[in-house]
Amino acid sequence: MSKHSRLLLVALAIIVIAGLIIIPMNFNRYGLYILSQWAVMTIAAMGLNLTLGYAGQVSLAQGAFVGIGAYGAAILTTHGWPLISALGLVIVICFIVGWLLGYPALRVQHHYLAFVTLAFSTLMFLVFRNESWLTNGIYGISNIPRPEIFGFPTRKPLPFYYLCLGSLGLVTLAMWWLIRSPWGRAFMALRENPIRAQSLGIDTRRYTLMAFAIGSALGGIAGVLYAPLTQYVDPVPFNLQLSLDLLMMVIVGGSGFMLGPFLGAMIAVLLPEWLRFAEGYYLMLYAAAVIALLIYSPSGILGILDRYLSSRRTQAASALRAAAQSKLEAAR
Amino acid sequence: MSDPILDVQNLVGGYGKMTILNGTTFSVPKGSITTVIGPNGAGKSTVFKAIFGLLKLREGKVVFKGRDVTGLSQRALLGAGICYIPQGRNIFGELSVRHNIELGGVAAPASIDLPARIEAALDVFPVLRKKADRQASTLSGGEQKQLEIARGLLLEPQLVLIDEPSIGLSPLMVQQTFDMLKQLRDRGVSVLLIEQNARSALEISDYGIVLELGRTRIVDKADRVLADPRIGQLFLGGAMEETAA
Amino acid sequence: MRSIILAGLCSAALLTGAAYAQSGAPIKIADVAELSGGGATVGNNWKNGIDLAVEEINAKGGILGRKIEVSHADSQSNPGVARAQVQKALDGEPYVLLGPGYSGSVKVTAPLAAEAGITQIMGGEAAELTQAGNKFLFRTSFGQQSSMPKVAKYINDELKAKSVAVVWVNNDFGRGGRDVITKEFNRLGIKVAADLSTEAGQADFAADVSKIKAAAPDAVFIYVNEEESARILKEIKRQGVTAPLIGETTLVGQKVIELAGDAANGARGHVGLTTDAPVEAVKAFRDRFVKKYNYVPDHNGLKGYLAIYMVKATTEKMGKVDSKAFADTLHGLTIKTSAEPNILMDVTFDQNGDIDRQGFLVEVVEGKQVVKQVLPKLN
Amino acid sequence: MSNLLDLIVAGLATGAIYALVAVGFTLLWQTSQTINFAQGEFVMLPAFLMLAVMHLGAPFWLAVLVGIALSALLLGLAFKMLLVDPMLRHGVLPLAIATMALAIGIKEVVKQFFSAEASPFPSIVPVGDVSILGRAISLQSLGVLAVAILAVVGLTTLLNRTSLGHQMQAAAQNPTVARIIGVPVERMILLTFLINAVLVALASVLITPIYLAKFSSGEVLGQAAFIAAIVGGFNQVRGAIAGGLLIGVVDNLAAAYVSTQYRAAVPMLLLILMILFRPQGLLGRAEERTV
Repeated sequence: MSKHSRLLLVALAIIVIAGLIIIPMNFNRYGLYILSQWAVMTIAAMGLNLTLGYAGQVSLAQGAFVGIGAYGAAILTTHGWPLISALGLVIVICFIVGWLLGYPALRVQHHYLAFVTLAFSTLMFLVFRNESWLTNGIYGISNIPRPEIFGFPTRKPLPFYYLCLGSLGLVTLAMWWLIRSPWGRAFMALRENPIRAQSLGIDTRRYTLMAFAIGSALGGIAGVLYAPLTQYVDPVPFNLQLSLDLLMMVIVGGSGFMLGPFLGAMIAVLLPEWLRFAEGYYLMLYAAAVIALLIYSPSGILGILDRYLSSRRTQAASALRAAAQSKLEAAR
Repeated sequence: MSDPILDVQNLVGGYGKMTILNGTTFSVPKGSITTVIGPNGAGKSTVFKAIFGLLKLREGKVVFKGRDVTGLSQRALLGAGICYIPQGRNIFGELSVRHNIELGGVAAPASIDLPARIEAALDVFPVLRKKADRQASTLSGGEQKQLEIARGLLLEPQLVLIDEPSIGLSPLMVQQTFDMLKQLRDRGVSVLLIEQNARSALEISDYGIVLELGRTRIVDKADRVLADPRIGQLFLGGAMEETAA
Repeated sequence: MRSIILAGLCSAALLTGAAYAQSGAPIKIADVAELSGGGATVGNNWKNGIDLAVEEINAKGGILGRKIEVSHADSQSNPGVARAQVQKALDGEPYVLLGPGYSGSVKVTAPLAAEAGITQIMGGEAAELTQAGNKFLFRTSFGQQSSMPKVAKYINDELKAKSVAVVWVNNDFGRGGRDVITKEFNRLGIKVAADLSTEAGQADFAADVSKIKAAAPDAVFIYVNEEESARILKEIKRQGVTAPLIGETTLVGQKVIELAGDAANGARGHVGLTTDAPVEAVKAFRDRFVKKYNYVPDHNGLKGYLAIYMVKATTEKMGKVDSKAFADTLHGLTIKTSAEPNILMDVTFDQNGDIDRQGFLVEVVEGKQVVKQVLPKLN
Repeated sequence: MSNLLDLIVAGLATGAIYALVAVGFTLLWQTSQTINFAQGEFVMLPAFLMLAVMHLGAPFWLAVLVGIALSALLLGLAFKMLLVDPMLRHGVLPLAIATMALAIGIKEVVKQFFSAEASPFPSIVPVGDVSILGRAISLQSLGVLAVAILAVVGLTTLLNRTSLGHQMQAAAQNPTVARIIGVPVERMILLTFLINAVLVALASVLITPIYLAKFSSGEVLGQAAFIAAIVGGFNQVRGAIAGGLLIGVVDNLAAAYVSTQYRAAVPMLLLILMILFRPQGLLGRAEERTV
């Protein structure tokens, strides 16, 4: 990428971030709530993007991890724990469970792994629903407090939105660092060609488990934010459908692209809201839009961009080649 | 080289943006065994795919018996008298041996007496007859290759494209396979062969074609190709001198 | 379609600063319901009931001379989405908020409406909803805390059952009913012989019924949705369980009879709100509904219909459109059919927002709902 | 003991429904690596098409025939040409996601243009029970079981005994080689889509009298069939049948002897064990890894 276009990209990023901070200031509560939801779902989708997009493992359990996070936060904060310690515990739990769930991934691959995680999702839903002593069962847990961050209460929608946005920012930075680290390169090698990765001396077992565990922990973080966002947690939102929705976000955004989850979550969370003008038909339009997008670009939204950029690059390259050729001929 | 059965003219094509064939041109004389050799990535298998309509060509023409067959469907090519036996194992493991052979007759015109031909094929390959009702996946590697050949010959093609038949076979099996190719030639069938084991292939061949980077470098009598000092160089991975072309 | 455009125009007018309280402008009511997802049948009945009532009222000139306009939003049967939609609705400052129907979604949205000071008329039946001291929340039907004791009393007094098998659907509706009635059984000294949770959408009840059979109870209490009611009734008949079957609206409704056929005969239940009620006004409502939508509504259709007439009666009682005074006026209000025929049955609202209305004990006899006993309104 | 027998018989009847839906599922997977998350909706839709035709005044038998034809057209031909073909080359996942969106779309269309209410559906099998070994068994269940068995026998005969079936298998096992020997692979794939469409329509006719015509009735069914297909072996028609029957029976036994609250967990545990210890499924064969 040329220096010029990199500068352009940084400028664009700054504009978008500033926009996300400033514009919502005069949003109503609904707008802030939806944007907060977007931020939370983006974090969860980023976790899945790591497991799927970078390490190449299909997981249908991400929704269950969001559930574990949400229940962890709900149970602990209603018992007086601060949200931050709940977050710590949830990350540890999700990391460990994700690691363990990754073990079948070592034994079986491809779609079979998706099936194992699908079963896990269903089992977690049943636990959330049936273990009333812990989760209050189908009634759910209400009156979940919103936290105070450095003495600032986030009870009101705007501060809470900033909490979600800030968390998203931190997670994004961490992910950016991770992907550029040797770990990230190992993950990618794993996706491209596991056998080759192994022959290059990458411990595929450890990295597969690691990708799973980190991805799951991110799902947990999203859940920890989800609980105080809705201030009510019940089992239904964490059924298999959420895992499927998150998978859709990653694919629709463009799996394996750093920014894919941002756009995917936008499609899944914001697009239905934008389509509400169509009243009874809005979900129909939504389904049609997703199908049309995937037919047009099976590699997701960023796939379109990628295609465009690479065709620009080849055009530029062939222009260069042509120029060089004519120079060469002129020299003769 | 008069009376070619197949003419390949200036083929250009590849996968995606990658170009493999860069103007490949050669012809195959009727009733001969012609072996294509060349280093890895020279485009040998790709040429076969191009001839058999499995590769979208950007330029060039494939002429079979004087008729332009470029880009025809596989069914049409089979009907015209070409058969293609690709590299590796290409049987349907979950079907029985007999059913695998039968599938070779899918493209047959109604006038052909298929059951008789299948019986004839089983006569040629006694191993296959013995195991006709077993699942094809239970055959040994050599038997699977025989099955493929039997299946390919069911329509009595005039030109057989066969890609690396000796891979993974015991020396004895390789010898049997080559003998069979010779028998085919003796019956007037033309054979276009790709072989990694260039020396033994050229020994049974009438003609040799050397490909490099998707271009035809040498087309000559097999014994002369075999004697060409540049060949050894080629297989060591070195490029031929520009003047060689 | 026209109402969408009108709603759009109306909100556009709002944005440009036109005063909405201006008399003659339409009264804006917001509805958030389960229009898709697991509760779509509930939500769509509720919505159709509302639309029918609004059409009737507007045809007669509206409330206090002002037309009503209802906007419907879909909660996707998900509490998180319900919260967003209620937030959106409240940001638009509606006169009254209607819905949702799922108790979980009510629980997560009720604090928002209360904070905004907007009255919420909802369809949830969980006992606890009206017991949290929320001054803005109203029911449209009996809460489980008032219907279940009646069922328990009937089982105890009339059937003299000493042991009961309880079958319930494992969602907030079924679980809520099961918890309240189990408590009642304990109080009355009735043993719960089998406690069977079932799944929404369950097709095969063989295992559940065989457990009932093994427990040999004096009576079976069934609290699942209509379609599953029909399936379990068939299985009960097939396995030859002869104990009396008792339930609620969802066991003895016309839909269940239609689906279960013979197997529904003998089922009894307490019915608070049903289109099969032996009340002329209800039958007339049912006919109007069928004419407009081409199907027979369940009790959720009635709830939505009544919600609008609650708004009408309360507003007319106040004599003005005043969202701040609305909840206060509705508390303790009795709406009589003599004053508002389309309230269908006399009804009184208490200080918690719970309702008091006539109820029925019915039995299915030869494919027809027969009222065995009328449970009078308390006050 | 008689109780156990009852449970097994009832489980088989429900399992036959799952099996019927799972068969088409595995067919699509085999020939075109399509994981159809809308399979449950595919079963739900034909019933509504038939109801719509009956609304126009057609007799039931005609409605069924028209419904099957429409199903072949919409869920077979159009599904393949408009959705599967453009996406097939891009791997399993985007297509699977697209079928998820399709499932939402179908449900919404039915809800919006028909009704959110459950409607009864006429039964082609007489309603009632017969007594077998002293147990009353519903004729509908028997009908489903019979048709499921017939469908499987028919399909296996087609696949294993006819040249057309061999060609279909060839196209599924190795499309490139099949093409090379002259099998019209595209036509074979289309044929499996049509067979799936007819199977789901058939399932719809049989199941809807029991499940009722309702926009959401495909959800439970689709998931159960999906699990059945995996347990039975994703690449075997016979496996799908065995998996369906097994899930039906296990579900009932779990509810009776484990816990009604956790009944849904038992098939899942079965699934996990199966994948860990026999990943090719009950009757499946290990797929050759291509690395």
